Amino acid sequence: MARIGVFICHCGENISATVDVQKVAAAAARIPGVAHSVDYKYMCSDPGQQMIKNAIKEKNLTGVVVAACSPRMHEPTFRRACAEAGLNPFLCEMANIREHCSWVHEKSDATTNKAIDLVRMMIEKVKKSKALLPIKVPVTKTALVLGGGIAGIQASLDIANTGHQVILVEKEPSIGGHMSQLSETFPTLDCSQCILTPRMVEVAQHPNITLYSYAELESLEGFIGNFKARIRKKARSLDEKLCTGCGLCIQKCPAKKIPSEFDANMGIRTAIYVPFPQAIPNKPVIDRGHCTYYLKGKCRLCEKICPTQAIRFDQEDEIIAVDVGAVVLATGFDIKHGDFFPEYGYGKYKDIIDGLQFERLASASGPTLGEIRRPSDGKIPETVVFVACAGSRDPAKGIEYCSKICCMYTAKHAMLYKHKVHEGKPYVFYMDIRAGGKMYEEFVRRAMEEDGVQYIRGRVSRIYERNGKLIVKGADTLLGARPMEIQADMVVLATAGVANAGAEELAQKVHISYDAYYFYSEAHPKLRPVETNTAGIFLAGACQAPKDIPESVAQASAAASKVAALFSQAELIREPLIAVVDRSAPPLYSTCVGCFLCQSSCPYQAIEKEEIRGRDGQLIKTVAKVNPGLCQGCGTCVALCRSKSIDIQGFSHEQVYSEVLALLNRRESDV
Amino acid sequence: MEALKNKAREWLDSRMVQLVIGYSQGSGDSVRAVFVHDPGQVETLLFDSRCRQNLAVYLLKPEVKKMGKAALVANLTTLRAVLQLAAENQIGEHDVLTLTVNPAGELLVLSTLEAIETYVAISAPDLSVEEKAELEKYEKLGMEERWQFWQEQFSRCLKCYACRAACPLCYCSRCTVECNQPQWIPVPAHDLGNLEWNVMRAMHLAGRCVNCGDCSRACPVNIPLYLLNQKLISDVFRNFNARSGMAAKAENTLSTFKPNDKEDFIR
Amino acid sequence: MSEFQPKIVAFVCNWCTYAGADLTGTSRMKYSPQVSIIRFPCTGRIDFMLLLKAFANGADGIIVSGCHPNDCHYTSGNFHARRRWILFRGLLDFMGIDTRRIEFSWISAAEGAKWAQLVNTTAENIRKLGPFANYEKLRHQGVS
Amino acid sequence: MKTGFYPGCSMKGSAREYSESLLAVAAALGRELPEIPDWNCCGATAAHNLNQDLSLALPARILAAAEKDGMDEVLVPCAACYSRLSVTRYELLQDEDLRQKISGLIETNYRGSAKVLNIIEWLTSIPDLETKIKAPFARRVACYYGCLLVRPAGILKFDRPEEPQSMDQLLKKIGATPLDWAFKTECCGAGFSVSRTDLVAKLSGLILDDAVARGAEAVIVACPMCHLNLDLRRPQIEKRAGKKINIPVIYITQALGLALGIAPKKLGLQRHTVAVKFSQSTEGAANVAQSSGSKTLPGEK
Amino acid sequence: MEIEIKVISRDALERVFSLWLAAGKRILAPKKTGELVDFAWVTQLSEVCLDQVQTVQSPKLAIFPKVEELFSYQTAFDQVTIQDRPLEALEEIVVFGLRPCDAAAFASLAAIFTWDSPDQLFSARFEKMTLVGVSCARADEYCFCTSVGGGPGATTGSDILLTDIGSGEYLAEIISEKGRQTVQAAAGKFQPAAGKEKESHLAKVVPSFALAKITPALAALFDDDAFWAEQSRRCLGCGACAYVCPTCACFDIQDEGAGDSGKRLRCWDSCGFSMFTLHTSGHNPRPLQSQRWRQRLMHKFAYMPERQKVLGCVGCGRCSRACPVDMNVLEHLRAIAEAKI
Repeated sequence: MARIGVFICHCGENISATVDVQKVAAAAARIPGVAHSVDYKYMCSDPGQQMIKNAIKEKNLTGVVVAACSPRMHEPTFRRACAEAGLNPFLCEMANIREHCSWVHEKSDATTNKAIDLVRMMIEKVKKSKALLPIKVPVTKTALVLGGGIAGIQASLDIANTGHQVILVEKEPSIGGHMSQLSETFPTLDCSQCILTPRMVEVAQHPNITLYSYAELESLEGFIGNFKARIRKKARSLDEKLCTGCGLCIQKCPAKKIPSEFDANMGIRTAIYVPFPQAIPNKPVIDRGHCTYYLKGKCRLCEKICPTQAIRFDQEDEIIAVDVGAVVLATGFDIKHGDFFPEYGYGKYKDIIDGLQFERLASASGPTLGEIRRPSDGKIPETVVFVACAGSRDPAKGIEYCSKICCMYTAKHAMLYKHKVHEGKPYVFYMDIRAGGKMYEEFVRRAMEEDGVQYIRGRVSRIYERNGKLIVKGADTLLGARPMEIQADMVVLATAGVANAGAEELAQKVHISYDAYYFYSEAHPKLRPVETNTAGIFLAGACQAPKDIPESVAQASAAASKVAALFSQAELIREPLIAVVDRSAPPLYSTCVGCFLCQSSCPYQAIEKEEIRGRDGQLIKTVAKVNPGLCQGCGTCVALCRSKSIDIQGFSHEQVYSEVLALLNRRESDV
Repeated sequence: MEALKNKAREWLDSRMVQLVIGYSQGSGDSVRAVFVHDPGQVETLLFDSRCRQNLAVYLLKPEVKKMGKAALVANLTTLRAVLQLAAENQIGEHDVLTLTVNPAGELLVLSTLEAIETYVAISAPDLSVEEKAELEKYEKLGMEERWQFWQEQFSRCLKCYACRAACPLCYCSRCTVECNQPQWIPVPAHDLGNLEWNVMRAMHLAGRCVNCGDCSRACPVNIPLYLLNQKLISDVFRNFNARSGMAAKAENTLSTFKPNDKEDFIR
Repeated sequence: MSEFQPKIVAFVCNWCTYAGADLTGTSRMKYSPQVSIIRFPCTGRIDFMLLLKAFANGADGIIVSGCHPNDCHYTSGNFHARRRWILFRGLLDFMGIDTRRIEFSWISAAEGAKWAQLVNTTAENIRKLGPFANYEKLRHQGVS
Repeated sequence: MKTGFYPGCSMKGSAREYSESLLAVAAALGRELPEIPDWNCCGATAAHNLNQDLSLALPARILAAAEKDGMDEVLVPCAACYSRLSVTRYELLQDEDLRQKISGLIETNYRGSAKVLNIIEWLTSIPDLETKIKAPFARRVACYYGCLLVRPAGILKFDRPEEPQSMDQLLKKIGATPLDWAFKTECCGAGFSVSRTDLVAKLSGLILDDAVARGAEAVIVACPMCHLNLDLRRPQIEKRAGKKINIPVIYITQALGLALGIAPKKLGLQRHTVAVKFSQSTEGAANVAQSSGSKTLPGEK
Repeated sequence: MEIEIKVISRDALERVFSLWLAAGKRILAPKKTGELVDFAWVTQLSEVCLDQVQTVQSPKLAIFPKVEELFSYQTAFDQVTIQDRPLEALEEIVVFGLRPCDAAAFASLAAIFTWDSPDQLFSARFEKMTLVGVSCARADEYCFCTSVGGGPGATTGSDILLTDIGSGEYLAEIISEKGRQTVQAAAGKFQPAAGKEKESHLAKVVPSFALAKITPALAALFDDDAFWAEQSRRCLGCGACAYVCPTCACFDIQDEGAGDSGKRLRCWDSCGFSMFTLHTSGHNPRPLQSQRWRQRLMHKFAYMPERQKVLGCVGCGRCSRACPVDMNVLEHLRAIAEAKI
C-alpha cells in the first residue's frame, strides 16, 4: 500500500487567500494511500523542505506530493529535498494550485474543490510512479571536426586549446576552404591569406589536432559521447613522411593544362599539384584523373626526380577508424554555377564570370597575378558590370533566401577593380543593399562615393553578345523603371550561395536533418543555433546557412564551447524521463510487433531495431529499442504505438490514465 | 481455374513452396480458405467473384508460417494488404509470392513487391461511387441522427472481436484491448465499452485499412463497420493525399507529417 | 446546485501552453475554475483514448492545446498531434459525438491572455451546451 | 496512346496556314489527329480577365470532352490555347473542391487524365523524325518562342523559360542551322496588335532587326499571334523602321513540311504577307554563331 | 409427467401475449431488424418472426446475458460496503419462439451453473422464466440436432412446445408444470387437440454422424496434433462461435469502479481467444489455435458428458453460420466420427 506524504503550501497567502488549504489537507488525508497530510506557510523555505525530509524519514514515505506553485519553478527544489532524505526524486510530484488555481480564481468552494482535484490527481499519479535513476552516458573526450575552412580551423583550435584531442578532416588536399581563394576581405580589405595562413599553420602545429587532409567521412555510427567514425584518407600517391614539399615534381610534371579548381577554372595546374602556395599540408597530390601515368601507363617523371623517392603510384585509399564523443560539421558552402542563368549567357560567353572567379583574378597568387584581365582575350576591361542577387531572392529559380554576403563582396569587387583599373567604369545592378555588419554600410558607401562605382537599382533581364560587346539589358527603377542597356567588356555575377554538392549525403551519414536547400537544420533558430536535433552533432559556419567570416568564426567558437561543456564531466548525466520499449517473459519476449511506426515518428532517430534471438541463435523477432542517449522524452512514439508496447517514464500510460480518472472522479469524502 | 491448379501443382512438386493458401468450395455455395500443402489437394483450388476474403490474414499466423514458404492466391485488396504489411515490416521481399487473376481472367504470378505495386497501381484504389454515395448519405445526417444510428448498431456488438480476427492488419500479438494495466478498453460489451472499442479499432486502422470489408462480413450481428473505415480512408486521402496499400516503402499516415497539413479547427 | 457547472479537462503540453497558463497566473488574470490542467511533455504524447476516458468519466468538455507549428520543443510533436486530431475529430463527428465539446488550440508560453480567453469562452460554450447527456446515458446502458 | 487535336479559333481563321501545314505534316508522318468532338472556345485572355470560373470551365469542358472520347493527350498548336488549357488542368488537379465545382458547372466529371501538349512537345515525341526528312531545310533560322509557349514556367514546366532550346533542337533535326539569338522570348507586342500597332511595330521591329543582323534567313514561330505581329504587321514595321525588311516568318510545321518535301501550296505558304523567299545574301552569314547548346561551362567541375 | 396436447389459434395466442404482459411478464422473441433475426423484447405476436431457420444469437442471452451486474460497492477511506444484486427484482420473462434445440440447451447451461457451487442469479432467472418453444418446419445444412439426441419437434426443455399445423392454428404440447400453469392462466385459450398431429409439419433432419463414436474418437485423437492442425487451420481465434452458442457458459469477471464506488460485472468469454489461458507468468498452456479448437470440441463432446452427464452441444448450427471462415463444426464432427483410430 502506498505511503504518500502530502504538503499543502500557503505560499505566504498567495494560495491560502483563495484556497481553503486546511480543507485541502484534510481531504487529502482521507484518500487511501496517504500517510501524512499537512499544510505550511512556505513549503519551499528551508523549514518547509526540512518538514518534508523529516516526514519521509519518520513516516517511511513512498511518495511525496507538494501542492504549491508551478513545477516549472520548484520541482527541482522539492525533488532534491526528497533525494537528500533518501526518497527517489521521481516519486515526488507537484500540484500547481497557485498559478493554475489560487491566482486565477476567486475565493470560493469551486476553487478549493479544484485544488483538491489537482492534489488528488497528483496523489494517484505518484501511486503509479516508479523510482528512476539518472542515465549515465560515457563520453569519449575526442572531437571530430569535418571541414577545414575558417570555421573548421577555428573550432579545432578552440577545442584543442581546452586540452582535448581533435581530428580535423578536410576533403581538399589543403585546409583553408573558400577563404583561401579570396583576394582581400571586407570590410577592412586586409588580404585573406595574411589573416588565414597563420591559423592554418597553428592547426598544423597544434599537438592536440590530428589533420587528415584529402580525406572524407566514410561512416558515422553510435550516439552522443560514443560515436564510431570511419574516415577515408584518399590516396595522395605519395608518402607524406618522406616528401619535403620541395616542389621539384610540380615544376617537372608535363601535364600542365589541367583547369585548377582552386583558381575556379580560371587558371591551370599540373597533374601532381599543390592547390596554392601557402597550402597546409604543403604536400602535393597526384590527380589520377589527369596524370599521364594513370591514363596511359607512361611518364613516371615525378618518381624519377623526387629527391626522397616519396612517390607511391600503387598507394590505396586508407580507412581510419576513430572513436569520438562529438562531431562539429563545418563543411562550408558553394556558390551556384552551371547554366543556372541561361538568359545571362553564363557559360556561353567566356567574359561572364562568377564572384569566386573574380576573386582569383584579383588575387596576387591568381592566374593573372592580381591584374583584372578578361578571360576571353586577356584585355583589361574598360566597363565591368556586377550583377547582385544573381539567383538569390528569386523564387522562380527556386532559391528564395538572401545569400547575405554578395552585397558586400560585390562592393569589394567593384572597389578592387577601380583600384586596379583607375579609369575603369564599374556598374552594379542591385535590388537592396544588405550591409548590416560592423563597418559594412560605411564600406559600401565608400565604394559608391569615393570609388565612383555606378549603382543602378534594377534587375538585369538579359545579357547577350553583339559586335564583341556584352549588351547588359536592365532597368533603372529609380528613374521610372526606364529600360537601359550597358555595353560591357566583362560581367561578374554574384551568384547565390548554396549548400555543397555532398551536403545531403553527409547529413544522411551523420543522421542530422537538413532544410529544403540542403543547409543543415539547427536545433532552434534563435536559442540553439550551433546544435542539431541529433545530440552530440554541432554546426559551424556556412553549412548551416550562408554567412560571412566573422559569423562563421563566432559560430565555430560557440560550437567548440558546446563540445567543451560536453567533455567537461566524466559522464553525460541525463534525466531518465525517456521512452522504454516493453520487454516481457518468453515466449512473447515483447509485445512490440516490429512495425517501427515509432521509428519514423522520432525526430531524434532514438529508436533502433533489436533482434531477439533464442539460445540457439535463431531469430525470434525484431523489436524496437530506445537509445537512452538520444531519446529526449517527447512521447510522440508512446501515443502512436498501437499495441501500447512503448512507454515513457514520468508520463507513463498508467500515470496519465490515473490522472484523468482521479481528476474527474470526486470522492464523497472530499466534499 | 485450371491455370491456377497447374501453377500450384508445379510449385508444390518442385518444392518451390511448401504451401498454397487459396480459396476452395465451402458450405452451401460459399467459398472458404484452403491450405494446400501437397499436390493431391490442388484440385480444390478455385478463383471466382465470390473469393473476397482477404487471405493475407493468414500470412502472419505462427502455425501457417511454420509450414514453410507459402504462395498466396490474392484478390486486389489482398495484394494491397500484402503491400501494407510490407510497409509495416511484417513481411519481407522473400515472403512474397502471390497469384492473382486480372479482370480479363488471366492468371498472373506476382513474385516481387514491385510487381504487386505496378499491378495495384493500375487498379482504381479509390472508394467506389456507391461507397462514396453511401458515406455521404450518413455524413449528411444530423449529429443526433448519426449518434442514434451508431448507438443502435453498437448496442448489438458482442465484443467477440471477429472483426479484429478477420482483419489482416490487426496482427498485434497483445492488442491494446488485452492490456489491463491500465484498462484502456472496458472488457464488458456494454454501450460504453462498445463505443470505445469501435473508436479505437477505426483509429488504429487510419491510413492503413485497404477496405477489403472482411470486418463487416465477419461481424455476426451485421454492424456496418466498413463505414467507419471508409470515412477514415476518404479523410486520409482528402487531407493528406495518401492511400494505403499502394507501395511497400510507403510512409504511415499518422507517424509522418507535412509541415503544411491543412485544418480549420485549431484556433 | 444552482446553475449547471461543466467539468472541463485541459490536456496541455509542458513547454508552451502549461507555461502560458503559468503566465496567466503570474499576471493574475481570472478564468473559470471549471477547467483543470493535465501536463504532458508534448501534444504528441496525448493519446486519443485519454480524451475518450475523460468523456467516459463525466467530462463535459475538453481542451487540447500545445505549441504553435514550428515552435515545438521536440520539433515535430505538434505536427503529429495535428494529423491525429484531424482524423480523430472527423471520426467522432461521423459517429455523432459532439465535437464542439473538444476545443483544439495553439497557445505559446507568451500567450497567457489567450489561455484565459480560451478557457472562459470554452467554459461558456460548454455551459450553453449543457451536460454531455448522450455520454452520461452511455455510462449506464447495456448492463442487464 | 490516342492523341486528340484542339484547333481553337485561330487555326480555323487567321492562322489557316498553320492548320493546313500541321495536318499535311501529320498525314505525311502517318499520325492521326482527330479533332476533339464538339470543342468550344478556350476563353483566351478575355475570359480570365472577366470571370475566373468561366476561364476554368471553358477549357475544362474541352478536356472533359477529350477524356470522354478516350484521348490520353491533346495537341494544342496555338500557344494561347495551350497556356489556357494547361493552367486549367494544373489548377483543377491542385484543388479538389474547385475540380468538383467546375465539374458541376460543365455537368461532366472532369478527371484531368488527358495531358496537354504544345506543338514542339508533339513533334519531339515523334520517333526518328530525321529519317523522314527528304529535303533538309538547310537555312539559317532564328527560332522565336514568344511568351505563352514557355510561361507561366511554374505551371507549364516546358523547357527553360528564359533561354529555351527545344525548337532549336527540332530545327537542327530537320537540317536547319538555328542561330544563337537573344530575342527568342522578347515581347513582340502581343495584344497591342490591335490597340497600339505603333508599339508592335517598334518591338517586333527590334526582333526582326537582330535576326537579320545575325544572318537569319527566316524566323520560325509556333504561335499564331507571334506570326500575326511579325508577318501581318510587316508594313507598319517597315514604315516605322524606314527600310524594307524581307525576312520571311514561317511556322515550324511549314518548315518541317518543306523538309518532308510537301508542296509549298499545301503548306499555305502563299497566304503570308511577307513572301516566303530565302535570300542567299551573304551579309547575314558573317557572324553566324552556332547555338551553344550543351558545352562544358567554365566553373563547372 | 404426461404431455397434454392442445390446440391454439394465432388470435388466441395474440391474446395470451397481452395476458402475459398484464401479468407483468416481459416477452423475448425472435424479431427481424434488417436481414438480422435475433431475440428482442416484443409486445405482440405480430412483431415475432418465425420463418427463419434460426436466430443469430441464442436465447442464452435471457438467462446468461453478455454483461451482468453481480454486485456494487462503495468505499469510504478504509471500509467497503457491498450491495448484493436484489434477486427479487428480477423480472418474469417468457421466451417465445425458441427452437427445440435452444430449449434443450438450457439443460447444458444449468448443468454448469448449478454444478458444485450453484449460481443464485442463474437459478433465480431460470425460476422466473417460461419457455414457449416453436418446433422447426425448416432446417438447413448446418442443423444436426438429430445427431445429438434432439429433433425438430423434441419437447425436452420447453414448458410448452407449439407446432404450426397450418390454417392459423398451433398444436400445443404442455410439457412442464410451469407450462400447465401458463395454460390455466390463459383461461380457455387452448382448445382440445382432437386428433391433430405434428409429425407431418416438422422439418426432416437426417442424422449425419453416430454420436456414440464421437467421444471415443476424441479420446484417441487427442494427441494427434496433425489432425487438429489440419482441422483448425482456417480458425482465426475470435469469439463469435462461443458467443452465439446456446450452451457456451464461459465468463470473465470485471470490476469497474472509479473514485470510491464501482460494480462487479460478469461478461462472456471464449476459449477461442489466444489469451483465454494465458498465465501471469507468460506461459500459455494452449498457445496454438489448433489446441484451442480441440478444447472446444473436447469440452462439449468429451468433458461435459463425462462430468455433467449432458452433452455440451444441441446441434443448432449457430456457430457454423456465424463463423467468418466457415469452420462448420458438423463437417469436423463427421470427420472425427469417421476417423480411423
